[in-house]
Amino acid sequence: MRTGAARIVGRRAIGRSIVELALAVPPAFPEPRPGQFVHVRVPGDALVLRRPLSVADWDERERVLRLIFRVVGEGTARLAALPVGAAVDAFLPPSTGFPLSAVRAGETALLVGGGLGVAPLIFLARALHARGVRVKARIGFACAEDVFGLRRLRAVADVELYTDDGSAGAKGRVTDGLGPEAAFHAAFVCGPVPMLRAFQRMFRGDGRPIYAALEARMACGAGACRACVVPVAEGSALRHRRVCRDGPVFALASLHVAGVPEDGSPDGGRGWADGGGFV
Amino acid sequence: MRTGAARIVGRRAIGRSIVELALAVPPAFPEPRPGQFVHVRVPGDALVLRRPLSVADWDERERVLRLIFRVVGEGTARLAALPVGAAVDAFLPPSTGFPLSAVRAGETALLVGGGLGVAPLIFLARALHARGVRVKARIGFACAEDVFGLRRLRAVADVELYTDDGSAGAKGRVTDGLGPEAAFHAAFVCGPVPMLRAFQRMFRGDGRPIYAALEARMACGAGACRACVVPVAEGSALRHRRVCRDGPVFALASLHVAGVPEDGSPDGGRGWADGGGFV
Amino acid sequence: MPASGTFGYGEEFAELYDLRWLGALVTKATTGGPRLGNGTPRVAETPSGMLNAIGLENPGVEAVVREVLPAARRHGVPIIVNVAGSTEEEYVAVVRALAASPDVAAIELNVSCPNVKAGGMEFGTDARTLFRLTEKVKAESRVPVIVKLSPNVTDIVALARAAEAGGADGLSLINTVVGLSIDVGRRRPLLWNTTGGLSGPAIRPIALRMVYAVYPHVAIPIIGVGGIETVDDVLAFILAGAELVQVGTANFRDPYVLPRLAAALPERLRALGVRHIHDLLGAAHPPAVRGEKAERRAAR
Amino acid sequence: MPASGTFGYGEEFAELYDLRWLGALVTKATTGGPRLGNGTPRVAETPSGMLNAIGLENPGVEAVVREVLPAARRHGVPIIVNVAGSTEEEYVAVVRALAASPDVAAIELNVSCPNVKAGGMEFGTDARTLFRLTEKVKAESRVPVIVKLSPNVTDIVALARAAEAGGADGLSLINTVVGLSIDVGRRRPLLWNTTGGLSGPAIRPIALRMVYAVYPHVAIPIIGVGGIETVDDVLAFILAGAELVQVGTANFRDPYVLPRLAAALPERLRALGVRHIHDLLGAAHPPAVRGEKAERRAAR
Ligand SMILES: Cc1cc2nc3c(=O)[nH]c(=O)nc-3n(C[C@H](O)[C@H](O)[C@H](O)COP(=O)(O)OP(=O)(O)OC[C@H]3O[C@@H](n4cnc5c(N)ncnc54)[C@H](O)[C@@H]3O)c2cc1C
Ligand SMILES: Cc1cc2nc3c(=O)[nH]c(=O)nc-3n(C[C@H](O)[C@H](O)[C@H](O)COP(=O)(O)OP(=O)(O)OC[C@H]3O[C@@H](n4cnc5c(N)ncnc54)[C@H](O)[C@@H]3O)c2cc1C
Ligand SMILES: Cc1cc2nc3c(=O)[nH]c(=O)nc-3n(C[C@H](O)[C@H](O)[C@H](O)COP(=O)(O)O)c2cc1C
Ligand SMILES: Cc1cc2nc3c(=O)[nH]c(=O)nc-3n(C[C@H](O)[C@H](O)[C@H](O)COP(=O)(O)O)c2cc1C
Ligand code: FES
Ligand code: FES
Repeated sequence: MRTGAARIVGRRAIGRSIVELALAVPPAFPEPRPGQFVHVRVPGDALVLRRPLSVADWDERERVLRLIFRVVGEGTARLAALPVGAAVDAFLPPSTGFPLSAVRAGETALLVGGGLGVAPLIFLARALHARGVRVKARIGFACAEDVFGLRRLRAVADVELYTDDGSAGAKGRVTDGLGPEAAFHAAFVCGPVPMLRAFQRMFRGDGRPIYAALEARMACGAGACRACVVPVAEGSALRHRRVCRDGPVFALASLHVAGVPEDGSPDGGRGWADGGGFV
Repeated sequence: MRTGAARIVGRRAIGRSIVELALAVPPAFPEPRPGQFVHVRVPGDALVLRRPLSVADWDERERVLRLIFRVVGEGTARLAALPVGAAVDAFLPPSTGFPLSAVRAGETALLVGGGLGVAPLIFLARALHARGVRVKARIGFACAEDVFGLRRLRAVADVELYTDDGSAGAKGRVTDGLGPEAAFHAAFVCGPVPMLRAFQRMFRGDGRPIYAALEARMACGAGACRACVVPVAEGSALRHRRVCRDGPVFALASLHVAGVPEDGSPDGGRGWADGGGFV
Repeated sequence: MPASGTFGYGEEFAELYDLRWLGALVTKATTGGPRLGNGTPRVAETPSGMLNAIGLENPGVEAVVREVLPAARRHGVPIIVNVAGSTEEEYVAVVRALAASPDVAAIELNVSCPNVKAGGMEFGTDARTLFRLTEKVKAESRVPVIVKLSPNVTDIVALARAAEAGGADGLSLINTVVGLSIDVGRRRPLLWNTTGGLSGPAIRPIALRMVYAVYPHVAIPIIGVGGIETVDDVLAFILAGAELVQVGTANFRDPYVLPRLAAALPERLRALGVRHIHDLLGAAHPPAVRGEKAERRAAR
Repeated sequence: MPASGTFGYGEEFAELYDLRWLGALVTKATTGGPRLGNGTPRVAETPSGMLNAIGLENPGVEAVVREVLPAARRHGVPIIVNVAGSTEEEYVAVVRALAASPDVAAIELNVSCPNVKAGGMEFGTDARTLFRLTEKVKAESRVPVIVKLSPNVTDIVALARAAEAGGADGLSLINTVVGLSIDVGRRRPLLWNTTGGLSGPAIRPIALRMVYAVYPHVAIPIIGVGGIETVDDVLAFILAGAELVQVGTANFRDPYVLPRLAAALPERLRALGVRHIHDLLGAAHPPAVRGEKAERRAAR
């Protein structure tokens, strides 16, 4: 069973409307990998779709999975309102996640995340660190209040913190001062569209493996309905790939960004595919 | 404000899937009268209609209103699942209720209720008793497990208890042995269709005031939509009267029952108007 | 403003709040003679919606003009009378009778009530019939005539155009969608009338689509109706091209929904950085469509 | 069985449970050439429902026959291929290509997809066009042809009859209802394609009504689809006259819904005192209608 009644064993409010939930999963629940997401059924009988949320951390001994999310609408509001002890139906689609093998022990991985995009990087950083990879993380938030994951990341990575208003860490963006000369063997990026686009421009032609985790509006979350596609270059052909199953992580260079408006995503956390104008 | 956030201050399970809720109502909430109902908003965003529930009792000092209801579907199930402390939006339409003036101090009132129809009779019995009326109550249930209100009724009335299977009180129906010779000045009846019909047959031509509380599927509960009508004889004319506003209590003799199938209401607690086939 | 049939003649809601909050009061349908309507049950709940089959119960136009409207006038809000009928003659007769009343601000022609056997629905599904009916009614009416269209059609634009060509001063979009609910235990349709009209949030996407589809093709104002519950629902209809909106089923879940919406609107507009709600009218359409629409309105 | 487009080619759900539970597997729409479909977002949530505008993304019939169907066959369940096209020629070509495949148990003709600009929808809204299309397709097909009708029409019975007259072996009722969702913050339609198809519990009363309306007028079996989530929903469709049902959107909320329904059905029938589910077929119709229906079926 890839889905089952997980139980909320922890609940914590972070800053302005960001919530962290710790879910104890049932025995049959498969082990998540960094970059994967759970497709969560939300309470509310009028809500027919699940909500995709990245696995922000995973404790294999306790079998506890952490989600960190912002309350943006009805579904996240209802999830955030659940008390400790409540059951949550979480489904773990067999998505690809971050390819850990892109970087070897002793090599350096650069992790770059903005806003809620930092969530999956926590799990990733711990997994890479456990494999002996040196982890450098650049994380950015709107302001000090929104910062999360700092302690957990610092335990396994060399962290640079940015905020838009300078209220914590350096004032600026995670891409500031970054360029092809940055030292890393592989990079993993997760954040809003403008950040991904900046990254793609910056490292165009750079041969090193760079991976980006995307968001997309989903229905099945399982690969069957093709709601969540992004155009991906395969050789000279452009193919639609499913974020839920072929992703959510893709090679940054393969992503087709032509159609995405330069003004990016006005509503913050929104992902690539939500930019509209593809195809 | 005829509606407001009442708060659950008590919650008790009675027998098989019957629940009693005590609701503390806000100061602006009007005082309910016996026979009136509250139109309750139920949690559940896909449920667009309120649920009508009789006021089973009213404590004017504490401003606490009691509801006793059976869990029959989604709405009552959700109401029954609410914890003490939860807010409930209850609306008190200006319905007519039981005409207390139909019987005077020293006179005898006969109250006859079956199943959940007993609920409003508790409030009625207390109100009549307080006015010096002698109250006789005949109440019937399916079995001992379903019995409720007995103690509260006995405090103010002379009670005869019946159950279908004889597991409490006498085996039989509340109408057993009842006839035109029964001694009362006014009668108040609440129960399923077959019971009301039996009553109407039994007292056809009897000059004494007999009132019946009806159920009907409602939308607005306020008199505006005409979802809840029953055909009522007014002189020689047949008019549609709104259960929510012109009722829920009607003179039994005025109710037009021609169209109601003799086999009655297969699903128990259902009321008059639900019998179908009117007009 | 409230949607027809969900608000009676205002009487009951006037006990709850001051109706002068409202843009207008839309009455339930008025027919020629008095009607008892359908048997019960007349309503059924469905997921995020409900079915109703009231069956046009009303005291008939004579009583409405003589008693109901004079009483409703004291709420101090313009009254739009919803008109229905089984035949063209009945519609015309009702409108003629209403022309005699000083209490009618406008007429809403209900050509879409799915709950009457003869006629009713048919007027709203055939463009030619609708054109003729609108023309006849216009000729009798002293006040603006709004045509309320049925969503149960293949081509809503054709019907909207027919109503406009017939002289309609506005369009209400939409009436209920025909639906059915089955009582599984009793093995029969739940409603006495078998089918009923689906309303509530469930049909909001359908209503929005129809407003959006009609907007580019007519010059007359559109009144959006169908599943509105929140301020953002109101704004969605305005963005799709509705100048006004009606709220029906939501009055049942929350009898105070109309004043609540009115109170919440200004703040929501501020939060969105909108100076005037008119800036949002039809703004979800591509610029080319908005340009054409402006021309169409100017030409009128 | 699953509804077309919500279950891919079964691949993904076969990882979750044994598909032999299912009555059949209905594929997503197959067209002549490969299609990339629409831009994103392709789905939006609505009250008790959702909109989708996938846009018939599929690898084209050639790849389907060569690669997809042989792979899908190993799930051990009959495969019904949903077929779509922009022109009559495309439909016919797809069906002809499928006739060459040993893996096709039946064809479901999707004449109702509202998300493609050219054609698609039109085939499902005009009775004459549908009759012709069905006839042509039947002539090419080696397997039964089920016609899946669009609910976006004034008269569903006329279209059902046209399909039957054209030789259809069954009818699927219904496809999605055209709807629109507006992104209020961005002041534009939420879906890339502007409109999308409404599915889920919100449309269940509409689907039930159409099954109920068509049942008396055709002899061929009806497959009910639209908003089914629970065993009682299944029974409601059977009572309305559907011999089989499909489940679409509910697979998204609960990927295990199909085996769960199959498992829960016998117990529910017992609780209702029903010996065989066939006893419920069309049982919500009046006896006279059921009698006529029996004659109609016998005459076929
Ligand atoms: C692979 C993946 C991982 C994600 N991980 C996280 C995370 O770790 N933390 C976090 O805060 N958010 C994350 N998101 C975004 C999160 O899914 C949305 O914020 C959430 O679905 C919004 O639901 P809602 O009901 O509150 O909002 P509403 O706007 O009411 O939702 C309406 C519908 O739109 C969909 N939707 C709205 N915004 C998004 C979005 N940005 N991406 C996808 N679907 C959306 C919802 O799922 C729902 O179907 C992730 C998205 C994806 C695709
Ligand atoms: C004036 C009045 C007073 C009532 N008092 C009581 C009471 O004190 N205790 C009690 O147990 N029940 C009472 N009922 C019945 C109670 O309203 C229904 O049992 C309840 O609405 C069922 O809701 P549901 O969501 O659980 O059932 P569902 O069947 O899921 O409800 C679906 C819809 O049908 C309506 N409905 C279903 N059954 C009835 C019914 N019998 N009468 C009216 N509407 C119905 C619901 O309100 C809802 O709109 C009363 C009904 C009326 C009209
Ligand atoms: C109980 C009820 C009665 C209605 N009666 C009428 C009517 O008499 N005339 C009319 O034009 N529309 C009538 N309608 C339709 C509504 O005016 C409105 O068009 C429809 O319900 C959609 O809006 P909503 O989703 O906000 O309810 C009625 C709707 C309901 C729910
Ligand atoms: C994401 C999605 C894709 C669909 N694709 C198709 C399709 O390719 N062909 C088709 O005939 N119907 C398609 N449909 C319609 C469904 O098969 C079904 O008719 C409709 O969704 C109503 O059923 P439901 O409410 O159970 O989902 C699709 C529906 C959804 C939600
Ligand atoms: S969400 Fe269905 S394929 Fe990705
Ligand atoms: S429920 Fe609306 S008039 Fe009674």
